[in-house]
Amino acid sequence: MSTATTPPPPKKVNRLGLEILNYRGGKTTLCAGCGHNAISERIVECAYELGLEPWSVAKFSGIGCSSKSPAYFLNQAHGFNSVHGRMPAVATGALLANHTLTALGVSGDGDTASIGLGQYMHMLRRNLPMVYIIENNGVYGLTKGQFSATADIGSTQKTGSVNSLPPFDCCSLAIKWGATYVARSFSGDKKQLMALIKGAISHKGLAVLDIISPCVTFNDHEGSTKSYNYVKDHEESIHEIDYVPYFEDIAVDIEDGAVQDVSLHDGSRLRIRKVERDYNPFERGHALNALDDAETKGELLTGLLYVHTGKPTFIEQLNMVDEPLGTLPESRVRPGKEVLTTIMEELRTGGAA
Amino acid sequence: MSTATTPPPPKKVNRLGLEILNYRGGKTTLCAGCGHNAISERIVECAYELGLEPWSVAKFSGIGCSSKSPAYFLNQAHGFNSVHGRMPAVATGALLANHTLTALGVSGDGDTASIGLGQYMHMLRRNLPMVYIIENNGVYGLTKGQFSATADIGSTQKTGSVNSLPPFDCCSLAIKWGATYVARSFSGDKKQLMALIKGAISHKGLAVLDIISPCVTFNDHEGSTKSYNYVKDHEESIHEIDYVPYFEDIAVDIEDGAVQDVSLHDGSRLRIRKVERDYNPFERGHALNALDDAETKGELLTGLLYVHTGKPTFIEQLNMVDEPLGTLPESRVRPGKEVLTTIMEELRTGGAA
Amino acid sequence: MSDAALLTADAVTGSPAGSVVNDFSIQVATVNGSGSQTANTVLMRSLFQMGIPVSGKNMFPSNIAGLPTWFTIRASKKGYLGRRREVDFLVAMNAETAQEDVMKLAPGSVAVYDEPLNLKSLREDVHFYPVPFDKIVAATCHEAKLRKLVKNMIYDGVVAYLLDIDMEEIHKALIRQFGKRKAKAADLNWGAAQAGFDYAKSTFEKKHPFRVERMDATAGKIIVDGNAACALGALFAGVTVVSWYPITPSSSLVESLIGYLKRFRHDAETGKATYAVVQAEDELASIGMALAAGWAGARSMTATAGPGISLMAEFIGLSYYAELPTVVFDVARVGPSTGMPTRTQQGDVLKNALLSHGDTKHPMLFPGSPKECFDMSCEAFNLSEMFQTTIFVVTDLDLGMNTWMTDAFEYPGKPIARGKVLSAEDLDRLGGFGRYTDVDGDGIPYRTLPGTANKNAAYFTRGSGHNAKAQYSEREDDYINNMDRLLKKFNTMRSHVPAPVVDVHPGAKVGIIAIGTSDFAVSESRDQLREEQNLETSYLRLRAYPFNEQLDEFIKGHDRVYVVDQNRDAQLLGLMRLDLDPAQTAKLRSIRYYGGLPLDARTVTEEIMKQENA
Amino acid sequence: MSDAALLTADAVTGSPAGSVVNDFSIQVATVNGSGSQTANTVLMRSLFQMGIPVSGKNMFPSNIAGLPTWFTIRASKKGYLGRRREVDFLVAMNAETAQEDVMKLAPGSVAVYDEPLNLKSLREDVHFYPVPFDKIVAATCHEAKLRKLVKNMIYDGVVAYLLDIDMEEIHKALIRQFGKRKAKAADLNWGAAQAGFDYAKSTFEKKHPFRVERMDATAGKIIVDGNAACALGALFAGVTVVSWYPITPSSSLVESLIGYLKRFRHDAETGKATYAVVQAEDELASIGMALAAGWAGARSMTATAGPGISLMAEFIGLSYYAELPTVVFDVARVGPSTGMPTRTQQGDVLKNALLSHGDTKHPMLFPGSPKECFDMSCEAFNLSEMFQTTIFVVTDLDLGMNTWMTDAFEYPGKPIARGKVLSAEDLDRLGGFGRYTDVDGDGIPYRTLPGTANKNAAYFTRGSGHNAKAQYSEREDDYINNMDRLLKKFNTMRSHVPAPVVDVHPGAKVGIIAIGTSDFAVSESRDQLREEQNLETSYLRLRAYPFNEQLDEFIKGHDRVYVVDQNRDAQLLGLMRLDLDPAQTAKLRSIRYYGGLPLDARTVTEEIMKQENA
Ligand SMILES: Cc1ncc(C[n+]2csc(CCOP(=O)(O)OP(=O)(O)O)c2C)c(N)n1
Ligand SMILES: Cc1ncc(C[n+]2csc(CCOP(=O)(O)OP(=O)(O)O)c2C)c(N)n1
Ligand code: SF4
Ligand code: SF4
Ligand SMILES: [Mg+2]
Ligand SMILES: [Mg+2]
Repeated sequence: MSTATTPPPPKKVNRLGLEILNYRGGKTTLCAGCGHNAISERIVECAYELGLEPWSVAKFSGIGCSSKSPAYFLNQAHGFNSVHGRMPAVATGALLANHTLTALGVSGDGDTASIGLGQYMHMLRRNLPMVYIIENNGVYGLTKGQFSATADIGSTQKTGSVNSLPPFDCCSLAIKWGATYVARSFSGDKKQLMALIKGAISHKGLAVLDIISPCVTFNDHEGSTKSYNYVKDHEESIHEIDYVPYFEDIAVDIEDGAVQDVSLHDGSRLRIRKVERDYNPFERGHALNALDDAETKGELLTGLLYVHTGKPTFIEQLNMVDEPLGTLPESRVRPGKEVLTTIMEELRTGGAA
Repeated sequence: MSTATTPPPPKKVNRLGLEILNYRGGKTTLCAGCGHNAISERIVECAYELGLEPWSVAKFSGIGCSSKSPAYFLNQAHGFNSVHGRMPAVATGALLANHTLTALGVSGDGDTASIGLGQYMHMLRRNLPMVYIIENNGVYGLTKGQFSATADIGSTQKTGSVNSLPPFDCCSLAIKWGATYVARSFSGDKKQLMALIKGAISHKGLAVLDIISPCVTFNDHEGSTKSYNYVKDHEESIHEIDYVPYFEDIAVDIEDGAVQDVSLHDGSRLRIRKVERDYNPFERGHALNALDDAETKGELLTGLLYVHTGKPTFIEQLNMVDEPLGTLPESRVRPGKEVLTTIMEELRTGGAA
Repeated sequence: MSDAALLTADAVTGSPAGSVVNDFSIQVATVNGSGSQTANTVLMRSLFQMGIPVSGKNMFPSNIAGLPTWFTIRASKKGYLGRRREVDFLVAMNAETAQEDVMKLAPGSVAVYDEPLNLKSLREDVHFYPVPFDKIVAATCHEAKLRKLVKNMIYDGVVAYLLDIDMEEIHKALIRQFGKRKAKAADLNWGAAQAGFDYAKSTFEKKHPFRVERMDATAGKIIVDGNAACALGALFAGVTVVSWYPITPSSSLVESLIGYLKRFRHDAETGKATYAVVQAEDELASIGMALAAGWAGARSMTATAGPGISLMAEFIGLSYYAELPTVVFDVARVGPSTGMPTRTQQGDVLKNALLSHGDTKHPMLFPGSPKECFDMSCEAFNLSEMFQTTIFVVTDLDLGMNTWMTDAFEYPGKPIARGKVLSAEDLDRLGGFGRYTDVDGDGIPYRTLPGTANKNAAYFTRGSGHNAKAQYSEREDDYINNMDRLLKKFNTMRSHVPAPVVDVHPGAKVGIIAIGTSDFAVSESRDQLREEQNLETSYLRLRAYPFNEQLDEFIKGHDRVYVVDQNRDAQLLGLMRLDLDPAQTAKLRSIRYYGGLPLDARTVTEEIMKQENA
Repeated sequence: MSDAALLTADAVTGSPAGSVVNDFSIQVATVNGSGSQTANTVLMRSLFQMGIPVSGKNMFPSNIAGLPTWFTIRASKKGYLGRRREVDFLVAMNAETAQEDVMKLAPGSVAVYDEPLNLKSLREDVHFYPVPFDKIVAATCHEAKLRKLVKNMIYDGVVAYLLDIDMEEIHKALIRQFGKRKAKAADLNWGAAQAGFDYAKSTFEKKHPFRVERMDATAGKIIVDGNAACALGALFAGVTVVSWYPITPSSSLVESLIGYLKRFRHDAETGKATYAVVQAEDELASIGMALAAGWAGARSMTATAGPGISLMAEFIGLSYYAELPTVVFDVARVGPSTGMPTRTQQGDVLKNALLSHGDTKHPMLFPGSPKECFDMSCEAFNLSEMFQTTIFVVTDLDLGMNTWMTDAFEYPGKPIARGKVLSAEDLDRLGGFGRYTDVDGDGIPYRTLPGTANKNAAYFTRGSGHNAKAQYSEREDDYINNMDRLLKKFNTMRSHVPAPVVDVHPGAKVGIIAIGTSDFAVSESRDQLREEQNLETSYLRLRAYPFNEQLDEFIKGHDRVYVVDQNRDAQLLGLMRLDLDPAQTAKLRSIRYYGGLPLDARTVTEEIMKQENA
C-alpha cells in the first residue's frame, strides 16, 4: 500500500505533553566518552520523566569541562556558567531573588574541592535548597589533567607523577556540615543515577551528588583511581534504590522488611532495597563512619548515603514573602511618603523612634 | 647600711641566658580583658621557658584583633601580618623558602572559619609543619561584633539578633582532614594552655589550637556561648596535661596506668593524666565522635584532642635539600653553562633528551 | 577677644580682636571606648538646635578601645561643613595626648582640661579652664560604676557655659538622645551636665572670644552620616537582596540598612520580609550573590571598601562582560592594602573604573553630600538595571561615617525603572529574542529573568565568548561586535548618569574640578581665594563617570583647571587623561592631598596659590 | 605560477607570476585531539633544517577534543615570523570546516584534501590535490588502531613532494621527534610519510607556484615556545619556589619548568631538590605563597592569566605596600572575564600596572621574542629582589604557546643580584636598621630575612600603615613619607628595567610604538610601508614599564606616533597618557586590534595608512 496514507506515529510526550527534545541542550563539545556527557543525558531524561517545566529550572556552574555541561541539557532553562569555584554564591544569589526556581548546579572536583572549597563548605552550612552535582574525575580536565583535591593518595597522573596528598571526600563533608541529601554515584550507573537525581530534585534542601565521572582523556589510565575500570572494580552500591513519583500512584505495600521508603517534599518517594550490608542513610554518624571504613578498605560506596528531610533550608530561615523578591511590584518594595517623613523627623530632632 | 654596696639581684634568665623581656612584644592595643592578650602572654612565657631562639621563630597572622596580636609578643622574631583569611598560604610560602623556621601563626575565627576556610582546609590536607592558633570568640571583633562561622546556633549578638546557622568546629575539621596535633583550650586556663602551646611547638607537623578567647567588648554578654561565664560553666577538660621538656631530664616512671606519655619530635614529652572520662587522643575516629557527642551535650571539651606523631609533613614530602632554599648560593641554584648548551641543542634539533 | 579677656592679667597673645561668633571648631580629645559619643552628639545637636550650621568629625584609631580619639565639632555661620585645620576650643580628656594637643593649638584658643593633667603651665597664649571632673562626677553620680559613663557629660555643661550655649538645648538634645525608654539615664546625664555648667559658672571668668548666638540656618535640615543616607537611598529604591561582608568603613551602611528594613519592609499581615540580607563568608561570595540576584531580577547590592574591591575584581569583570546588574557601595578608606582603615581617601576612583583584567569600564556615582548619598543610591539601582552592569556608588570614610548637616531628603519623584526585561507575553509577541542583540541602537540589549514561563525565555549566561544570541563563540567577528556594543552601551550612559554641578564665574581663568567630599573644602576654598587673593574661580563638581561633554566644555572654557584628588596618584585626573583629548588635559593641574584626614579648604587654597604663583 | 601550471587546461586565475620560493604559509585544518601535532612539527622542522625561517601557530578551541583546529606554518625567506592573513597552502583534513577553509583561500593557492571531502568542485581558481588518506594508511599501517595516529604523517609526504621539501629532512626531523626510545613509532610514521610522497609523486602534476629552496638563515637558531623560554629563564635565574594554579595559556610555562627542574636542579649526591613547586588550591593561595616565599628569601614566582590576575589583586597590593618580592608571569589571553581562553590579546597591560585598590604602581617587562622571554625572565628575579616588589613578566598566548624560531639563548653574563639584604654581621656592625628607611636616597629600603640570627634582625611586616621603622602608624606624616618613598623607588626603577629598542629613521615624521608580540607585525609592516607606500617610519619597542626618557624623546622627535595595542581600550596608549606630558601624548595615535588572533602586518599597515590619509 502507499505510505502516503499511513498516519505519522504518535509523538512520545510526558505528563506536560512535552517531548524529550524540549529538555535537550546544545551539542556537547566534550570528549567522546567523557563521563560528563552521560550525566547530562541522565539529567535530560530525569527532567523529561518528572515532567519539570523547563523554564522553572535554573542551571548553574563554575568553570571546567564539567561546568560547561549545563549548556548541553535543558536549553529551555536559564543557565549561568559563572567563574571558577564560585557557583555556590551564584546559586545562592539567584535563589534569594527567586526562591521558586528549581536550582540545578553542575560543578567539577577542581571547581568544588580545590578553588571552591570555602564556598562549598559555607553552602553546606546554609543547607541551600538546590541540587549540587559534582562531576568528579580527580583531575582538572579542561587544563589538561593536573590533580584536583579529590585525587586519591598514590594515584598517578598520565605523566606518571604520583599524588601524595589525601583527598577531600565531598560526601563526607556534605553529610557532616549541613547538606540534607547526600549521594555518591557513577556516571556509568544509569539506573542508580536516575533515581538519585530525581530524588534530589524532589528533595527540599541541599542535595549533593558526588558522581564519579571518568576523564577519558587525562585520567582513565592504569594507576588512576577515577578510571572506568577502577570504578567498576571498586564500586559498592549500599542498596538498590528506586524513585516513585508522586503523580504515579502506586500502593505503598512494603512486603519485606528489606525495603524502606523515603517520602520527599513533593510527595514522591525513594524506595530503598537492602542488599548485603546494613546501611542506615538516616543516621549521620553511621553514614560518616561507613564512609571512613570504606575509604580504608578502598571501597567506593555508592547510593543515597544520607538523607534528612524536613530540616529548614536557608531560604526558609530568611522568612521571605512567598512571591519571588525579584519581581515584587514597586508598591511592595518602596515604603510610602509617610515613612520618609518619620525618618526625616528622627534625623532632624535626633530623637530615637 | 648604704644601699650603694648591695649587689643588684641576679637577673632571671632561661637556658639560653635570655631574660623574659627578650620574648616580649609591643604594647597591646587590644581591649583590656580581651582573651587574646592572655594568649599573647602565654606565648611569651612558653617561648621563654622553652628557651627558643627568638629569631628562629616566624610569626604569621591574617586580619583581625587576634591577627594583630603577633605584634604583642616576640619582638625579636620576624612577623607577617598578612591579609584577611590567607595566613595559611603565607605561612606555607615562608616555610618553602626556609623550612628551618619555627612557624607560629595566630588567626581568628572569622579569619579562619569564614573568609579563610578554604585555605585552612587545604593547609590541613598538607599537614603544614606550623603552630596554628585560632583565637576563637565567635565574632568579628575588629569590625564590631558580627557573627563569625564558629558562632553557635542560637547564640545572640549584643544587638539581640540570633544566629541560626550551625558552627564550624575547627578542631573537628583539623582532626578529620589532616592536622596531626589538635587541641582546644580556653584563654583563661593558664596551666593547660602552657602545656598545649609548648607541646605544639615541639610537635613536627601541623598543630592546630582552637582557643576560646572571649571578646569582652562584643561577645561577653548573656546569650553568648563564647563569654567567660559560659565557657567556665561548660568547659570539660578531657585530661590533665603537663609538658616535660627534653632538656629537663626527669625519670619517666609512670606509676599508675592513668598516666600516659606522648613523646614529641624534639624529645620532649606530654604527660597526660586521665580524669573521669576515658579519652583516647591517638584515635581519630574516637576523637571525632567525642567531639560530636560533646556538641550535642553542649559540652566544651578542652585538652589535647588528637595527636599523631610521625606522619610526614608537607615539607618532608617535597624532598628539599636540608638548607633553607632562600639562602642557597648561586652555585647551587643556577645550572652550569653545559646545561644550557644541552638544552639549546635539544631545541635546535628538536631531539628529545 | 572679649574685653573681659583683654582686662585680665595673663599674657594671652595673638588672639583675634573682638568676639568670634558661630565660627570655630571644638575638639574633644578622649580615648576610644570611653563613651564620649553621647556627650559629643548632644553638644553638636544643641548648636544645631540653635540654628547654627554644624558638622562633626570623629578621628578614631583602627582598634576597639584604649587608643586616642578626637571628635571635632565645627560651627560655621557661613555654613562651611568641611574640616578646619585649626582647633579653637579643646576639651582635653586624654592624658596620653593632652600635651601634644595643647601644643598644637593656635594662640588665643581655649583649652578645657581634666584638672589633674595640669596643662596650664604648658603655654601662656592659650585660655585654660581646668575642671576637676572626678570630684564633680563623684558629687553628682552616686553609683560608682556609672560615673565613667556620665563623666563626659560634665564637659558639655562646661562648654555650654563657656560658649553661651543654651542649657535648655542641651537638655532637649539629651532627652531626645535617650528617648522615653531611657529616662533615668537621661536624668543622670542631665545632672552631670548641670553640675559642669554650675562649676564653670561659679569658677571661671570667660577670657576667650568664642561664643554662640542663635541663628536660623538649620531649618529644613537634618543631621545624618553618609552611610545611613546611602542605606535610606537603597531602602526607597526598593532594594530586595543585600549580601555583604563587614569591613570598615562600610559596615555601618549595611547595618543601618538592616535596621530600616526591619522597621519598614515587612509585610503588614504576614510579617514576612520583602527583602533578604545575607552576611556572606567573604567578598568573593557577597559580590557573587549580589550579581546573581540581579541576574534573577532582584534589586541587589553589596557594600565594601578597598580590600573588598580587590577581591571582587574577577566577578565584576564577569558583570561587565555577561551584563549583570548590581550596586556596589565603595566607602573608601586609605589604601593600598589594609592601609589605614579608619582614615579617609579617594583612593579607588581609577581602580574601580578599570577593575578586573581585560578591557572593562565601570560606571561610578560620586555623592557630594548625605542628601546626594540618598538620591544617588536610589538612582544607582535604576541605572544598574537599565544598563545591566555594576554601578559603583563611591563615597569615603569622611562622608560615610562622619555626621553632617544636610537638606532633608525628598521622596523619589519618579517610579522605579527596571530596564529592558522581556515578559512571557513579550516573548509570545516577538517569538524569541537575542540576549546580546542591539535592538535599539543604544548598545543596551534585552534580557529575560529565570523562571519566565515561556519556551523562548531562556538564554545561557557565561563569561566566555558569546555572540548576539548568547551562544558560545570563539569567532573573531562575534567577539569584536560584542565588545564594540559594550563600548556603545557605555557611551549611552554618559547622558543618563547624574550630570556635573557647574558654577562658571564669568571671565574666570581658573577652574576647579572635584568629586565627593572634596566639595566641602573646595567651596570654602573658593571663598578664601576670592576674599584673600581676589581670585575668582569656576567650579565643576563631577557626580558620575562616564563623563559627559560638560566636562570638556568646562576645561575648554578656562586657562588653568585644578583637579582635586584625595589620593597620591591623582586618580581622578588620570581618569580624565585616559578619556579626554590631550589638548584639553594639557590644561589640567593636580591638587593632591593623601594624609588620610578629611581635606580642608586651607590646603586647597595654598596649593592653588602655590601653582598660580609658580 | 610555474610554467607547468600555465600549460594546464584548467582555468586557474589570479595566481602570481613565476614561482614563489620560501615565502608562503601552510595551514593544516584538523580536529583537536586527532594527534596531528607530530606531523605538523615534523613539517615545520624539516623547513627549519633546510635553513628556511619558520614559525608555527596553533589556533585551537577552548575544549579538549573534537573541535576544529588550524595549525599554520609560515616560511619566510625575509625572516618574517608574524601571522600572515593569507593562506597559500591548505591541508584540509576536517570535514566540518573544509568548505569554509577553501572558500577563504586566495586565488592561485593550493588545497590538499582528504579525497572523500570532494572539494574540487568548490572553486576553479585554486589548485586542488585530493588524497585518499584512508586507503593509503590502510595499505601502510596494518594495526588498525594505530592508523589514526600515523594518518596525519601522510600529508607530510604529500606536502614534501608538492613543495620540494627534501624527504631526508622529514626523516631526520621525525627520528628526532621520537628519539631512540620510540624507534618503532618513528618507522611507522616514516612509512606513512613515504607513502604520501610516493602517492603524490605518482599522481600529481605540480601546477602551483610554491616551493622551497635551501637557505642558510637558521644557523644559530632554535625553535621554542615562549612559555618554555620563560621557564628556562627562571631555571637559570635560580628560582627556588614556584607556586601556581593551572590556567590556559600559562600552564605549560610551569609544566615545562617542572620538567627542567627535575632534570637539572637535584643535588648530585643526595638527589634532593634545590627548589619547591607547589600546585596551590587557587590563585589567592599561589600568589600568597609566592610573596611569602620572597619575603623569606626565596627567588619565587607564579604564572597565571587574566582571571588569576584579578584574584591576585589583594595580595599584589600588599606586595606593593609591604614591599615583598616575587615574579608573576601573565601569559595573557582574551578577556574580560573567562573571555576566549585559547585566543591571544594584550588585555592586561594597564590592569597589571594599576592592580589593586588604593595608590599602587607595578613594574612590567614585555618580552618580544622567546630569546627575550629567557633573558627578561632571568632578569625579573633580580629586579624583584632589588626593588622588593612584584615584577610582572607580561607575554601572551601567541608568544607563550606558539613555536618560534629564535636566537639561541646565552648563558647569563652577570651573577644573581639579591638586593639589599642585611646579614647578622651587617646588623652587628649597624646595631639595628629601619626596614622602611630610605638610607641610600633611591627609595629602596633594606630588609632582613626571617631566621637571621641577630636580636636586631626582626621587623614586623604588615599591610597597614607603618613608619620607617616598620612600626604600626596612623600618623599623617608617616603615611605620606612612606608613600612618597614608594614613588621614589618606582622612579628609580626607570633606569634599571630593560630599555626600549629604538630604531630612528633619519627624517621620518612617523613613529611607531609597540610591545611584545606586536613586534612581529610591526617589523614586517614597516617594510610594507616602505616598499608599498614609500613611507619611512621610526620604531620604538618598549620592553618595560615604568618608561624612561627615551620614550619621551622618541615622541618628541616625530610628528605622528602610532601606538599599537592588541586590545580594545588602547591600554598601552592609556598608560602613556597617564604617565607622560599631555603635550607629548597629543601626538599619539592608536592602532588597535582585538579579535583574538595574532596581530598581522597587513592590519597594521592598513590602519596606519587609513589614518595617514585621513
Ligand atoms: C580563576 C581561574 N583559575 C584557573 C582557571 C583555569 N581552569 C579552568 S577549568 C579548571 C579546572 C577544572 O577542573 P574541574 O572542576 O575538576 O572540571 P573538569 O574539567 O575536570 O570537569 C581550571 C583550573 C580559570 N578558568 N579560572
Ligand atoms: C578582605 C577583607 N575583608 C574584610 C575586612 C574587615 N575585617 C577586618 S577583621 C575582620 C574579622 C575579624 O574577625 P576574627 O578573625 O574573628 O578576629 P577577631 O577580631 O574576632 O579577633 C574583618 C571582616 C578586611 N580587613 N579585609
Ligand atoms: S578532558 Fe576529560 S573531563 Fe574534559 S571533556 Fe575530555 S574527557 Fe571530559
Ligand atoms: S573588640 Fe573584642 S576581640 Fe577585639 S580587642 Fe576588644 S575584646 Fe578583643
Ligand atoms: Mg575534574
Ligand atoms: Mg573573632
